[in-house]
Amino acid sequence: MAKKEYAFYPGCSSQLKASASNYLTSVSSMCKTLDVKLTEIPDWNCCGASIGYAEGGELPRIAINARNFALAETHLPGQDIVATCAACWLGARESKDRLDASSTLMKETNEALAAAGLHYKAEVKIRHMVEVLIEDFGYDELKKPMKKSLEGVKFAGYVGCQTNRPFGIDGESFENPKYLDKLVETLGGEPVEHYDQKVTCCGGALAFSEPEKSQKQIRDIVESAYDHGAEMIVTPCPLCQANVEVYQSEINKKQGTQFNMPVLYYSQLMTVAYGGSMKDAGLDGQLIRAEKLEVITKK
Amino acid sequence: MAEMKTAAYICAGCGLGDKLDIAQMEKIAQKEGKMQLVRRHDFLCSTEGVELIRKDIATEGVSHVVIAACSRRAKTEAFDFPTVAMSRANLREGVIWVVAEGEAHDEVRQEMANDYLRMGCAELKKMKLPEGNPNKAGNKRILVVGGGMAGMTAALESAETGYEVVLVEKAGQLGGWAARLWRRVPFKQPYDKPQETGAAQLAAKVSGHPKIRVHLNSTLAETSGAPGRFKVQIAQESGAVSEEEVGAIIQASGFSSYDPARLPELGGGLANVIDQAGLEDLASSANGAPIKRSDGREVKSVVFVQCAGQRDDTGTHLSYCSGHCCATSIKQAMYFKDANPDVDTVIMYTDLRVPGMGEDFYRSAQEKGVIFTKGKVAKVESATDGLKVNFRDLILDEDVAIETDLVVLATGQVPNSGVNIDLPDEDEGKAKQVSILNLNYRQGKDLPQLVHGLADSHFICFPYETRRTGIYAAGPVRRPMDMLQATEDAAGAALKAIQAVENADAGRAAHPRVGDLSYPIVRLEGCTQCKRCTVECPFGAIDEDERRFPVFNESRCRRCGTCMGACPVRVISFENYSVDTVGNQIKAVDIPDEFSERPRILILACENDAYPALDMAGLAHHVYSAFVRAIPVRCLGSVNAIWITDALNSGYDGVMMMGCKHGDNYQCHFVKGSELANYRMSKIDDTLKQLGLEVERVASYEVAITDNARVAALINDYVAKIVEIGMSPMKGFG
Amino acid sequence: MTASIATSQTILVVGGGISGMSAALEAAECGKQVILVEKSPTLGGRTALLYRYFPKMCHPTCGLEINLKRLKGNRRLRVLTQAEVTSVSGRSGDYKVTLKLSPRYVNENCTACGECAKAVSGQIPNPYDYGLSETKLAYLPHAMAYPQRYVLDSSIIGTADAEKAREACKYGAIDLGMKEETVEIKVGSVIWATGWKPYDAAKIQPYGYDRFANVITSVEFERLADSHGPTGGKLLRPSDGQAAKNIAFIQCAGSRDENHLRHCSRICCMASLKQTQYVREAYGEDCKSSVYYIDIRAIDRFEDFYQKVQQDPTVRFVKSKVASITQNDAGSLILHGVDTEGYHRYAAEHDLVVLAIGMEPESNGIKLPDDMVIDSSGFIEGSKDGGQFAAGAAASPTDVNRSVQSATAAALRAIQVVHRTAATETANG
Amino acid sequence: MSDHNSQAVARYRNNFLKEVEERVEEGEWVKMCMQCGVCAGSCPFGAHWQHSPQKLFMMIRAGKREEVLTSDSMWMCTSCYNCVVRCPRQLPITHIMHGLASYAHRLGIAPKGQPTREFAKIFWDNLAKKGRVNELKLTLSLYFKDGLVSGIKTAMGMQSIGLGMVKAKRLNPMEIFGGHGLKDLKGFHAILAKAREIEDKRKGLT
Repeated sequence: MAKKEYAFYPGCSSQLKASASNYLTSVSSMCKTLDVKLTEIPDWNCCGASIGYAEGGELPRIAINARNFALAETHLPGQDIVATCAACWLGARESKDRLDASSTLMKETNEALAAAGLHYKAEVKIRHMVEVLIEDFGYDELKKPMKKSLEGVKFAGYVGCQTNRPFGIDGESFENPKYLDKLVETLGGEPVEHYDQKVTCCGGALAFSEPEKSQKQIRDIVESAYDHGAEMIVTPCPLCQANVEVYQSEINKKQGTQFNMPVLYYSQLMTVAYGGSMKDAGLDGQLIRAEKLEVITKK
Repeated sequence: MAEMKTAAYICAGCGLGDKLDIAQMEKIAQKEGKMQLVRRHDFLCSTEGVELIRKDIATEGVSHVVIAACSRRAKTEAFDFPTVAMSRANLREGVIWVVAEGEAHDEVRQEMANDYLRMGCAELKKMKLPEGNPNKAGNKRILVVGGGMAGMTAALESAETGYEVVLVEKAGQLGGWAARLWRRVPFKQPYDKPQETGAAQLAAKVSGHPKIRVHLNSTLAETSGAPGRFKVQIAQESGAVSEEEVGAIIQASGFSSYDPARLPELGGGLANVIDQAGLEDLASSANGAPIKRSDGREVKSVVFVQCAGQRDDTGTHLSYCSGHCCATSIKQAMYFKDANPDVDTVIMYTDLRVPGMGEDFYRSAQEKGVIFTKGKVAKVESATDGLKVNFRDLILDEDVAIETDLVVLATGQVPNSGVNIDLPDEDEGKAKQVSILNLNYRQGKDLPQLVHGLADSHFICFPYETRRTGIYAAGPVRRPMDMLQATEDAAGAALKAIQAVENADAGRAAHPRVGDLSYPIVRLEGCTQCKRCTVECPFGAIDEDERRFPVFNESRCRRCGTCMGACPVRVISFENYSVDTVGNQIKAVDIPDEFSERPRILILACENDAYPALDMAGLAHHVYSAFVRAIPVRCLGSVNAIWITDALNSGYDGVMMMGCKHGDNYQCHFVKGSELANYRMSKIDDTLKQLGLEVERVASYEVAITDNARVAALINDYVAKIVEIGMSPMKGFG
Repeated sequence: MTASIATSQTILVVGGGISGMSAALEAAECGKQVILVEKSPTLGGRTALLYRYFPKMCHPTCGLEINLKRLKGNRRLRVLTQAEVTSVSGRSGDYKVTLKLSPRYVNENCTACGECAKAVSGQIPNPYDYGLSETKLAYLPHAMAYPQRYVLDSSIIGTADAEKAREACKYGAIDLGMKEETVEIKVGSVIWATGWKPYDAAKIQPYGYDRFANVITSVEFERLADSHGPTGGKLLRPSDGQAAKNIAFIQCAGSRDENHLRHCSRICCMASLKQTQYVREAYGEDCKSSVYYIDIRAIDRFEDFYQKVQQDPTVRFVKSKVASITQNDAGSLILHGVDTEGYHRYAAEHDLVVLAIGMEPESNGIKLPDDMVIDSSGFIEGSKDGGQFAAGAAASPTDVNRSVQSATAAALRAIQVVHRTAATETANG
Repeated sequence: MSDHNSQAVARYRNNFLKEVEERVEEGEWVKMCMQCGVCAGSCPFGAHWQHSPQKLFMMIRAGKREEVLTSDSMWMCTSCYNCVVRCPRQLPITHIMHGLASYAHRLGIAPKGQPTREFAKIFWDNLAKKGRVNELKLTLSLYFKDGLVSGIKTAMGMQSIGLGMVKAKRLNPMEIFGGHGLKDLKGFHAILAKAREIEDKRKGLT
């Protein structure tokens, strides 16, 4: 297969030494194996995330997203923008859809961009890394570079919200998306069946402002993973990953639970299956160690 | 008429030959059945088998045929011999599929089959091939009563199909309610705004149509006759009366709007509280400009109160929903919004009822900014500049009072259905009711009403089923409806009217025994003028002459046989269905003696529901007792008491009557048949006692067509009960 | 069959459900030549699969019996089953219609004795029970099937069962060599009475129809209630055969929803109200029906029925579109949502959930003639040239009563077309 | 900026609905709600707030301006989009909630001290400053938003997590001295300022 090239939009959390830096690490390893070239959009900015609404307003949020699009169009012409962060992808895609739907908004946005000498032409496509994997490769193709099987490891595929709603990946259902389960299966792992918190919101956006309420969400997500026999949770979203992993100790402390459920990115699983080291897979970045995967990397 | 030649054909296929002694049956057909020709065939419904019969008819002059094979409901295409009288002995669904398997049952199974063959032969001998009503009536013009949307449409559709039409309209012009509307609800996509009604164009088309004659300012002073030969006296406002002859009638007399004055709590009677019709008037005067109240002030806010005086469960107002009012209020709110988007329009509803594509119209109104509030209005009262509406917002769960310039009450449709003939004559209200049709029928002046004054059909599958043959209701007089449905309804009614005139012309029955050429024949010399037939006919087909003898109007008759069942002196019959055709079957059954322990139970089953249920019990191989002998009847209403007494006298041990559900939700397709039968049978107890018989020996059941399993259980339970009571003491006396 | 039997005076009715049968019969009873084509092996359509009709609670098969009797007695009406229209060309009054006739593998000799079904062992999900039961590869569609003749499912061809079926038939009724045929006929007018299909419930993801055994559709519930159905008329839940005594009815399942069907399907409110009475009939006071609704659309005099059901203490109404369903270990279902009348949050447990499934035009997915005008939901308005009409649920979501009304009106309009044609033909010579 | 605030709103009139349509993000959808309640039942934080989206929409139509804009409820939105994908009228409910919250915030009548309101502001300020989010500063400013003492307490409480993150190289203590930022920060700020200016003008929020 020929090399595939994309304009990469890593997002704030996937920067070096940021909360999802291990995501970035594993994505890089995975892409290397798949012969995918990710070129960072030069001087990209934050998507505004959904929580930016109160202060940000509508047009400023759209405009900063359009800035990224304009930069990609200028510097990486013809390449699709690929985001790894669910929130970045959603924020960007929503902005794009809104711009496509309204000529007024398009006009206003370009007026704002002009302040920085930029112009958005509405050519670029916005995609999530998972879409790239499924649509541009497909499960069979993703299986080919496998060196190790994740056999014997049970994963709860926690899809969460923002890769799933409102757009969804590959036309899958909002209530029971299967792409994570299929990926796990592709890699030889075992997806747990009937995991009923698959698309539950982790409350991530409100983790700081409403900690108790969002920790209740996390508790349900982790508890159900245990109930269904999962050994690890796998997710496509850095916000979900951070929340579900980070707050387990907090919940244990407050509620006397004994949660110790590793939460991983799909890209980490793939890196391991593709024969990557613990470091390649960013497993050293886990707060809760994914020991069973570490064992596989050493096989 | 050619000489009668009888033939019996016994099929040995479908396992009949394996389970039954066909040779024995051939003898029975010959010796007991007295069949002039008896043939057996291993596959009677095959091309070859059918050809055999055809040949006998053609070359042997066979005029009467017994088919002893499967049920009369099966293989109808094969056994289709229109030129001969035919009976069917049901050996398959009625015998071998329901009698228990095994040798132990061979004898009773054979007895049962033999009896059905005997019955088939016995029936056949009393049958004649129906030749059609000799009193054919050939007027094919169609009278339409009412010149509103439904009436005009019915007239035009009939005329466009090639039939002449007479249209009678009470008012001085055509158009009815439709002409009063500013705009109508859209009939099809896009559902974005109110549409021109088209009433004036339609009226012009109707008035100018060469096949339509319009009588304005006119009502019907009298309607007499029957399909194909109605005579109507048309009275003009001026007093002049003219006569028209027509073949069928479409009653599209429309509705009146429920009077808002009866709703004082909703502000009925206050200034600026109007009904939907009132708003149409305001909108028409505004002619597209902002709507003004009657006091000339421009309306800046309006509240629509849905279900005003409708869906009332207190018994004070209309209990039903008029169906169109939600969409009408939406349309009317658009009148305001389209003229001035700043007008505040609130629609207060409890259930917003815009089914089908109406949902799009609802969305369009929302897009225009019409506010929809699920709320219940408690009181509308006068306020400084307008009105105050006190209501409970059911979503916000609070009581609110708002001020508004105008209140529109969505009151309901009250059908213009004339006189409720089911009310007793002494009823005060009845005297005030003004007849629409002024029928001179024995049973009353107007169409019977179903409920709420609506002249609707009682049947889900047959919306144009009418209890007055040749007279069809269309539009809101039949059922509350909107304009689109009324135009559809009018087209449907026009078709039924066309069928009615064609049927009358051909001397055949209308629905549900459509095409039936038999008709009631009465031997007046035996009649005792008891009037039961004239009173009980569900279709008002029988009038009385001055000597109180019944006058049969064959083209009004639906051939159910209720009159035949009612007649105490048995003077009414049909060529192929009579007291004798059934009586003969009953008598043909071989009754074992008292000591045989083999009771005989007669089943009289409604041919539309109970008999198919018995058939389907066979199809599903539900086993039931071989002691029963089932005879299909046109309707339980046609069951004459003599059949019961004859059966008991001749030694039957019990009689099961199986008919349709009666009561409010009756399922009898001849309206009252099963109810009448039930009533008549309640009187038979005395007869039983006189005969010294237990009352259980005659039992009535409501059986639905789906009761295949249940019907088998009913039979088995009943047979068990009869065995318990013991054999009839009447055996051997008959 | 040859083209010669049909002429420009013939009316073609497409679809043998209640609307098609009614349109065909009404036209034939006016003396017109009619051809009625039906895609499946039997007439009767969806109404034959209903247990009862609202609001009378009478049985659909009762009307079907009458209609079949009308049909058997009418020589002007010709029925073709397993026949589909593949193309229509020409113009009003002069159409050429191509029909595809699928093989039944059973000819007119069939006596419906049932020996072939006894002989074969292979089974398929019974389409006449919406797959809730199995039927043999040789089967009679249902007890009221017309023609009353068995059918071989095409998957039997080439299997040992096919031979077994053939051998079991003493009447030479089984003809394994039957082939698909194409015929062309000439007709004056066409009535499309193609009816409706239940919306694909699996697409309404939050309700988990594809995940939870005890979430079923309203049409499936009809089969459960029917004594001819898979449970012999008992209301048992599919997962474990336990009595379903606490049933949720979810209205607007697919209807009034921009994500699914944009229209209101009209019948579903009344259907659910009716079905609450099945529950009551089965269990007396010892049951509970909960109707989750947005608006109860018991239009015109159906309101009487609504009021009657409201009086029933076993039935309660919740103004709420259910948000989602989860399943507990016992296989029962928890409905989550908010009653918007006054705002009450609930997580209500039920034995069985019945989705009042929306009506989608059956013609969605089949190719209609180019000349046809279709609305945004796929309902047929008619042809531009005025020679083709829609009747019943093909034209708009309708109940049986209104379907028949619509079919009767369509029959008249088709008659007008052939009359006009006759007039022109006479005038021309 | 808000003569709207001083105007009395008549009940069940168009004025507040119109105000929302003109000034609230996706506000023109509010009138399309048919009160089915699926949003109310779909919200993961549903149990925690007083007014469900559908109820807020009805309140808007009923002209309950004060109650709507001072409500705490729309601040509970987690942006999970459950309501959006289930809404039978396809209302962008998440955005309307955000829009209402933002509008109330701009008018200065949103509930004071509402934690999400404060977080949202801090978040935006953080990203606006450098064009990217500085996670450490974001966290710290959150902890210290209620003052030094409570901040230290919270920070101490979360210390183990923080340390864990640092060890896992997922939090950089050095970010306090700068961290990620845009090269063309000037341009970025110019875009933001211009966008804000255009929007305020369009919505009459100057």
